[in-house]
Amino acid sequence: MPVMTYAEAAKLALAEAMRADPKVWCVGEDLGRGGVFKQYAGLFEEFGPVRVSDAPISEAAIMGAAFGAAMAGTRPVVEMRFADFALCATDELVNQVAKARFMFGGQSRAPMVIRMPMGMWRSSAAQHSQSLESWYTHIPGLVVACPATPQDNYAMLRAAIACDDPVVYLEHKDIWALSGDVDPAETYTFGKARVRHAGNDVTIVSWSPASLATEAAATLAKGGIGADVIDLRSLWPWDKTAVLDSVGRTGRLLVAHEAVQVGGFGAEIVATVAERVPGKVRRLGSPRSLISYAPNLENQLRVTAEMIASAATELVKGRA
Amino acid sequence: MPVMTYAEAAKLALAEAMRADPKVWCVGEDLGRGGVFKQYAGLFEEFGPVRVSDAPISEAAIMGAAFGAAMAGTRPVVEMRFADFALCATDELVNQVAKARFMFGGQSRAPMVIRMPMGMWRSSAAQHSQSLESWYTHIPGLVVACPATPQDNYAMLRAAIACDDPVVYLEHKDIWALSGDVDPAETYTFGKARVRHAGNDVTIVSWSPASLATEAAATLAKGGIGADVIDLRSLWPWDKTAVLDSVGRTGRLLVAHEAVQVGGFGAEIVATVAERVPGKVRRLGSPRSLISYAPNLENQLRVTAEMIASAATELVKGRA
Amino acid sequence: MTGRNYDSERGLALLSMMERIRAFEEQAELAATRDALVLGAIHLSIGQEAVAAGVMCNLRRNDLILSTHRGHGHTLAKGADPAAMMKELLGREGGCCGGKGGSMHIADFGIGMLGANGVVGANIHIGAGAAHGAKLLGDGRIVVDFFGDGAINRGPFLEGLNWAGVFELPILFVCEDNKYSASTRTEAMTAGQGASERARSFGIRTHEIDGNDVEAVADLAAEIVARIRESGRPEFLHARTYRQHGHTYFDPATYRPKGEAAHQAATNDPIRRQRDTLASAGVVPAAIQSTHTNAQAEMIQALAEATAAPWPADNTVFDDVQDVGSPAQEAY
Amino acid sequence: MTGRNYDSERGLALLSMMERIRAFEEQAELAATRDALVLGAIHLSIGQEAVAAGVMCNLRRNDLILSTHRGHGHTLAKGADPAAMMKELLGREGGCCGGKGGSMHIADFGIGMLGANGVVGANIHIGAGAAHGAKLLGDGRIVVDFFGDGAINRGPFLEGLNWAGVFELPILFVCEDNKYSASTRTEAMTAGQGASERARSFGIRTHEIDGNDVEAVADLAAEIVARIRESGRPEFLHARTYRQHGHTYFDPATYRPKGEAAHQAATNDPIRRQRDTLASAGVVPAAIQSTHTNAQAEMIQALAEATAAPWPADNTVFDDVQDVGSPAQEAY
Ligand SMILES: Cc1ncc(C[n+]2csc(CCOP(=O)(O)OP(=O)(O)O)c2C)c(N)n1
Ligand SMILES: Cc1ncc(C[n+]2csc(CCOP(=O)(O)OP(=O)(O)O)c2C)c(N)n1
Ligand SMILES: [Mg+2]
Ligand SMILES: [Mg+2]
Repeated sequence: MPVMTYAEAAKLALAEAMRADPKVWCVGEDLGRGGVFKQYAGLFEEFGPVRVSDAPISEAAIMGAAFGAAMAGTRPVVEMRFADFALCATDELVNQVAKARFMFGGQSRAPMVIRMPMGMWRSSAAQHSQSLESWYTHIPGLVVACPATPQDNYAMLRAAIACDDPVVYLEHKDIWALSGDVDPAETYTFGKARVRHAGNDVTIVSWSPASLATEAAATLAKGGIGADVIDLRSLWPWDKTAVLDSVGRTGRLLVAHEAVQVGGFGAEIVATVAERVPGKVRRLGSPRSLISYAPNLENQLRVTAEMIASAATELVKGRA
Repeated sequence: MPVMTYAEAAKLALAEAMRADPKVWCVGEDLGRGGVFKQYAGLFEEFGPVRVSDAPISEAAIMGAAFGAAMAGTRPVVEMRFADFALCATDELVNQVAKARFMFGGQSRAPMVIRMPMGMWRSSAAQHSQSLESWYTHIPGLVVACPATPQDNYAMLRAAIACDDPVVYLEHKDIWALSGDVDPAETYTFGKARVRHAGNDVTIVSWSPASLATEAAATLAKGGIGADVIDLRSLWPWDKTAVLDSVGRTGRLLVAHEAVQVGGFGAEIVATVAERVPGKVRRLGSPRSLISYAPNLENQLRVTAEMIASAATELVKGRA
Repeated sequence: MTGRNYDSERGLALLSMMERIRAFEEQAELAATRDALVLGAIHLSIGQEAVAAGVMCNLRRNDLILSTHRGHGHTLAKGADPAAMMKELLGREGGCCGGKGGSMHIADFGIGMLGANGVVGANIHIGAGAAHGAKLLGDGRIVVDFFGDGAINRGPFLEGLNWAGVFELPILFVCEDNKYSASTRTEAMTAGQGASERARSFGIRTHEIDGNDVEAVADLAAEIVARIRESGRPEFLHARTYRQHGHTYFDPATYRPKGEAAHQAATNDPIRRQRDTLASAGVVPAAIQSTHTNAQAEMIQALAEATAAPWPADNTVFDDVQDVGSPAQEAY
Repeated sequence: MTGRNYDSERGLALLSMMERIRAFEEQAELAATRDALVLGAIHLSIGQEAVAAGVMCNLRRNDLILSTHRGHGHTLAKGADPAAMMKELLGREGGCCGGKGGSMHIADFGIGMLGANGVVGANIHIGAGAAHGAKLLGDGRIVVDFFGDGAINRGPFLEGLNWAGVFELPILFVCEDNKYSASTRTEAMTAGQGASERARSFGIRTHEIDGNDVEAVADLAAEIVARIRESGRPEFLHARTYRQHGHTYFDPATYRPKGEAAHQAATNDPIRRQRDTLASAGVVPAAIQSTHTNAQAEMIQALAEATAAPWPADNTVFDDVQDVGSPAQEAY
């Protein structure tokens, strides 16, 4: 099975989709030179400037024009560069792209993939580090995807491009170089989670980067605690069945995510579970504070594998 | 005690603040003619075009310029006309206004009130009816206020204008004409809820329009069920103490809001309670769907007093 | 134009379209004020009909248009069914958006009308994108994108025009300048000379016209549309007109100089002017009059049909939100 | 300008400021590449120093400026302390933003520097607002707002210039045109003639200048700034310059035509040009050389101080987020 990075996997998925369907094209700043994270490297050479289109620094128009082109019958893949910059196109995404099909009584579709690299990497400060996935789960009309591995970035991007609904596609900036096996034959269905570690004592729900939860599960295993680690992969729709079944078994739920905890998607998961099944519930997210440039301050906002392991231990054994 | 409408109460608060402090001014489209909902009627006549400033149809600049003027030492009250149009200024609000003080290490402040009339009224369809309060609770740096009565729209707007932090101030479009007593002497502190109805069987948490929950409480009382109705008033900070104490007594929590339930602020409240105190929890919000123009479709997305009452009854007595 | 070889057939067709738009909106206004059947806001283009009629008569059925909250005229002129439109204004079954959009989101994709928009300016860059899509597909469609004078102060105006210029897209931007943005005189909130001067700064070929002279609009639009089909390049039309009614049907528009609207209606109404043009070109009064009578009859009928139509079926509420994760499967 | 009554004192001051900016950024680059002490991205203005030096020498301490991700030069020229700036680039205690912002958010409100911005174009309308605030307070401050050639394709350019024009605000917009937007030749993504032509379409008095001729920039800025203090009206300066280094310190900039950067450095470097100007004006070589030596010494010292500085105190992490609902009281 081919081994590739998270960035290469996305590139392969896009290249295959573009070969298969001439209506698929991508647009964003600097794509002709491979994109800021090289996740488009080589596509310009294969498909040329019309289908791998540079764009002016006009996020509102990148989103708005891609939407118009979608209504006209093409299937754009939109690059926002940083999830933070997508906030320059919120009206376009939320008031236009997400609502048009419905407002027009089903006369139109917006088959778009909106790629928004998200999350903290080292010292990028408050305007280049945000994780706003929960915002988009709150907007009817949008599908929300958070791939956490090369395999998923391949299969999920293929599924997103094939989808007739607009898909907010949140790649994590910290794992572009993460490498792993990619089976091009493996397909993906939105709303299906992946169990990354099996156990019966506690359910840990997470998403990109989900590796932290898996790390924590390994630590927990050493301590004799079996953790069921569920990587949701898509946040809307999300795999309620997998989560409810697991919590039904473990009676304990921990949701861990990088985003601010207040109003984060962890709240939705905990609330959904608490409404339906008995059990102990707990969230781990960022304090409601802003991300600093200085590493010692930045680190204080991170959710770490250690924190996940100790929170899970506390759920199982009670406070030490 | 003077009786006035929700709109008049806000007008009084703004007028008093402008009389007291020459640095306070307001800016938005059509303010010179009193604003779309007449919530500024008469201010132009008293304060003139410089302090009651019309604006071009430039939401990004209304927000951005007001922010610049705040950094330069003034205290702008920004009118976004509809919460939906504030999405044309999301970068300005979220990346700039909310983060500047922190990013610049405390060198600046953004003492701004950002008024965003929100919510459904009759047949305004998907682009003029949204309730996005949960989005802003997720953004560090912002204070989020949802006044539900004339009294609160007076006292809370005074407090918002006096606050040195940016306050997202969400008036509800459906209650501009709601009238009631206003005691100008009553002050307001962010994070303090108001108990609108007392009871020991079930806790109902809500916010603007909170009247639905109060109505439901009356119905419940007839059926012998005592409901503690808590109007949060501000969503960040929010009155955890009041809610946790009440649920500690009742053992049952129902959160009702107009916004889409998935990713709504009800999730945050239910999750916070479920993490801390035992009890039955339940949310009532809009289905994750879009708002129609046709009234029979629009109505299907509304949370009604009847729905609140029956959900509360179910929490107390179990399914009928 | 009213000379020997005057094309009275086109002249009558243009008048007829303006009469139909006028009659449609008069009926819509009655439905709102007399019958209280229009539940949301409607924005009337009474006095501005010449722009819609004059431009659209040069388009093909598969050409695309985009419009604003004031889009009834553009939609009708592109060929939409007035009964379906009226049903939409009343939020009824059979409305062109199934009752989900109302006046502000009126659309008819079957005739290339890609929708009115409730967000001022939002259709400008979206329209550029529609032209981008047409160019990518190489199917020969062109786009006409209508917006108001107030919209030129929103960012999408810059980003949309720049986009169309950079990618050389087959689109005609039409600024329908009726002097007002809601209750504000647009002039007072606009720096510089406005729409045309700004458009020129993007290197886009730009034209200005008396937007109440339907023949002049039609002639100029014919020339522009032909050139765009040929060159595939964007052009810009700044049409000066006047909004005779309030911003919405319930706006008394007291902010306007006294008598301004009455004077405009008396001296600069595009329908009156076209009637005079036809008369002085020797077209028989009966022919002129019948465009009015027919339009009235047609739109009275449209309103009657709409009034008789039922609400949309309750079970359509969750249709067309999305396929994946649809509320029909999981609403919470 | 290099004639009989040449002001060699100003000429040396301008050179000295450019040398300081260059030396600061060379040290910053060393800190990044040699020492790996700069943790985030930094964007160098090497080759563009004349714009910062030439404009800022005409401002008062309480005048306001706003800048972009490429803001070191503007900040230094406005009067910031290089050690505090270098500490900020290294994320250390004593940095002008307490280590919270880094290079992209460098700011010094004490000298009227209202911040660099990580969002391209965002400072344009914010700057107009700063001028709006100054006008409301009537305190005589003016604003100078710097942005790049790529920023003119974002909506805030239109909304900010229109705003300044409509409200007649005391602001000078400076487009520092270095020909590139990241790895893209801006020209290729810009319709029309660009910055100045667009600015004129807002009725704003607009000027174009060779941005690598520091004396010319200083002379023109002096005239403009004086007029703005007088009239309170906005003006626009389009300064043509060249980015000699990559977009970020780690960008090899292979997308540029071979030899372009080397040629620019050899023939059009603003510091070399000013050295020649001074020499041909008869200024003694020692005086010219000392501006270089002093700048080097000052910035080496600044980097040394920064390198020696500790991280910000851990307990500052929740400071200055907000007063009401601060994370220091409730983080969850
Ligand atoms: C972004 C945005 N801001 C404000 C509004 C409210 N609004 C609706 S129509 C209108 C006036 C628009 O003026 P213009 O563009 O000239 O179009 P006209 O109404 O004259 O046809 C305004 C301000 C809106 N719908 N969208
Ligand atoms: C809204 C937004 N889009 C994209 C970016 C990424 N970005 C940072 S700098 C830059 C190039 C800006 O070019 P220009 O305005 O000419 O300034 P220069 O870098 O040349 O000084 C880009 C695209 C950003 N920071 N913000
Ligand atoms: Mg208008
Ligand atoms: Mg540049």
